[in-house]
Amino acid sequence: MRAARLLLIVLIANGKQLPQNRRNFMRPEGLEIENLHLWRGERHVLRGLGVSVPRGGCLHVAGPNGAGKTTLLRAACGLLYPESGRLLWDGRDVHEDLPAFHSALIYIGHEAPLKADLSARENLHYWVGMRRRIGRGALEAALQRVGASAWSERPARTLSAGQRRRVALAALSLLLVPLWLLDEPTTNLDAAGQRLVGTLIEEHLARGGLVLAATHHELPLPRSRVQRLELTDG
Amino acid sequence: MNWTWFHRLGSPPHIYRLAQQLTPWFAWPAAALILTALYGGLVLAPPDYQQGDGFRIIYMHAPAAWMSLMVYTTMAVAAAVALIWRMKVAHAVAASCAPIGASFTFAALVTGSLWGEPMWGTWWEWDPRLTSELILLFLYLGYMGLRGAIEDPQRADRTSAVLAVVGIVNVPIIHYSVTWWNSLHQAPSVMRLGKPQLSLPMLWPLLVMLLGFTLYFVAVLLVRLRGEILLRERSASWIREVVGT
Amino acid sequence: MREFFDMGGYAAFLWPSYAVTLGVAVINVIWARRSLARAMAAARRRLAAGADS
Amino acid sequence: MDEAGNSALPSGAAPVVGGATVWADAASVLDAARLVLERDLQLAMRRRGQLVQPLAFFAIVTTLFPLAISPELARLREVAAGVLWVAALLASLLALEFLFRDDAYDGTLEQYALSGQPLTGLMFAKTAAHWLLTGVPLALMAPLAALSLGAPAGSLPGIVASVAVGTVALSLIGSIGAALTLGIRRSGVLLALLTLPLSLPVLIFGARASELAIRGESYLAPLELLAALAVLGITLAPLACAAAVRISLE
Repeated sequence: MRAARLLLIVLIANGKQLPQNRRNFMRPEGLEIENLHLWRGERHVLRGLGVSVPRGGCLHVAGPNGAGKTTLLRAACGLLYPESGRLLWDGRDVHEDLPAFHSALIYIGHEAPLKADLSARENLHYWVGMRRRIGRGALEAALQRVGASAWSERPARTLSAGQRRRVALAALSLLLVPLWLLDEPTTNLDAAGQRLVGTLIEEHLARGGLVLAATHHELPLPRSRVQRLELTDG
Repeated sequence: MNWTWFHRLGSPPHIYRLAQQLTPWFAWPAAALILTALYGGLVLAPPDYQQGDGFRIIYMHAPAAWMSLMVYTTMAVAAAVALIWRMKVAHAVAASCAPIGASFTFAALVTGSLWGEPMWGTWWEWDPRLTSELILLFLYLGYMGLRGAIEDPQRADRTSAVLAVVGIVNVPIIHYSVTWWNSLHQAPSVMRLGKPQLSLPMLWPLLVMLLGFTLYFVAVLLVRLRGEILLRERSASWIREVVGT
Repeated sequence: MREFFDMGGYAAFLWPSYAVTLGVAVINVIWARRSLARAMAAARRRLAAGADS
Repeated sequence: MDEAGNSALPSGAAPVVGGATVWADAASVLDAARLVLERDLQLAMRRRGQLVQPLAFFAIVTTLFPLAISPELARLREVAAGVLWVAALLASLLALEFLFRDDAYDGTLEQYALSGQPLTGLMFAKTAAHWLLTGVPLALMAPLAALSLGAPAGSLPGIVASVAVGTVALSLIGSIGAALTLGIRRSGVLLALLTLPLSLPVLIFGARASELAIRGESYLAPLELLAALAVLGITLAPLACAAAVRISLE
């Protein structure tokens, strides 16, 4: 199916080869959202949204509940296919090669994707291992960094919401992919945990990574580092 | 290569107007052909030497069975196109097909059973074609059930499209396996349903009837399609134009 | 005429099968028109509710 | 919270440059698929109750038939193959509801779809796990049920083989149905309505193979047809399954 779609794209691209290529040259590196329209059922959630996040940039998606923050994040990681508009990663439409785009990003929803019956360590092992062969030492270091050493053997079902968040942070620190998409990264975390989120993000930006964070709280970062996008309801 | 025809094919307003204009061009010929075939089949065609006048059920059973398969194929092809090119109009076509196909599959089962009673002496025989038809009805019902169970219209479109494509891959396998199964268990004395030796005066009404029903299907599809396009359309300006408020 | 309707003794099977198939054909026309009318009504409602862009 | 003692990045971490980060130790599809399989097996071991349910169901259904028909083994033997297969079909259907439910609920499925690994391969691994957890136990239980229905001991290898191969196809077909009904509340009946018609060829060939085995004849032909269905399923079903999963995440 994807092959057929690609074939069509290739055919069309051949028809108008020059503009396509030239556009690629002129794109800056990073993530760019162009004129994005999205409906959820009958609701027109995102209306012609356009934003560009360069390398080393952090976008804070703010707005009240139901304004479409999560929808925007899910569209930005290519899960939702926009009705119109484009999503560009380093100048290329991500829907042309989704696997490549996906291997450049990590998305953490407002619930950490943990199996209730597995321990924190096992969860981390399976989650990170799908993408990276990771040694036991690195795993332990990451768990220790998020303060999870003491309870890393406990089944995720017994962990508090904040502890589950911390496991997600450990995965984040292990999967150093360029693009982080974080839904409510600071929710349920104590003060130290929130500072940890800030530190992780700052390190990531310093490496040249990109962060899209959707939250109606403030991000634990200096304001100067953050680009703010305010979504409004309705 | 010029792709404008392809884009126009995917443009809902264009298709809507086209459907509106084309409907009578299919509907009236369909009516004329079906009436002609009815006269030919019921009056002009001679009785079959074996089945007497009973064979005339074929003029209803065969078109119904033909519709059941043709509509399913149309639905699956439209679904595949819709999935590959994300074409809304193709989703609308697939959605329009299901109720038409399901009702004719039902008709094919009833007429098959009505034919079976005088020929076999029983209302239901596990004849391979009737059995396949029954499974086809279940496939239609599953498709409509799935579509009805999903609230989000886009997801309903795309999920049911996957099912339609999976179904069409399975239809030949199901038919083959049912035929194979039937050949193992069949009592040799039972007469197989269908295909009496048709002479020309018997054959032409059947062919005309099949053509008539095909045109009829297109006409009904076009009417349904307009409704399905309207449901999927976001642009208020041309909806206003069409609905005329 | 009576002979025609008797259909060589097959009337009880033949006419119902014609009735069912042609009935399905007619019902499909009605259903199709009704579904189109419903879609139009829904579209009008959406327009009246101030559907956007 | 030790926030300072961490300066060392995990070894092997690539600096973020270029469009897609490629680690020296990036996991291959096979690594990922193996982990999916391992995770599902490990989870099943933590929830043994759920594992036993389809098997108990299979045992009960096959017990019902002698009670409903007659205790005469000669009469039961005639319907044994059919009873076994209908029971196996329903038992494997019963286990399908759980195939993706938890993964969809806790966000694991989303992570699979975003892992950058081909989702088709991961879905294949999941289906393989499902087969190992239901198909294989069913195949191992089938001889007991067959004996209780009057099948001769000589027929058991044929029955085990046909159930083992047939359940591969059933798991694959079922995975499509389970993926299609993701996100639908009370999907049980719908899942059956979608899956059973598609499973019909498996039922026909499987029951035929078992019947021939019980009669002591060669069951190779239907077994080969079953294997053909399984192979076809292996090539096509994960594709459909992955497509359906992606759509369910939209």
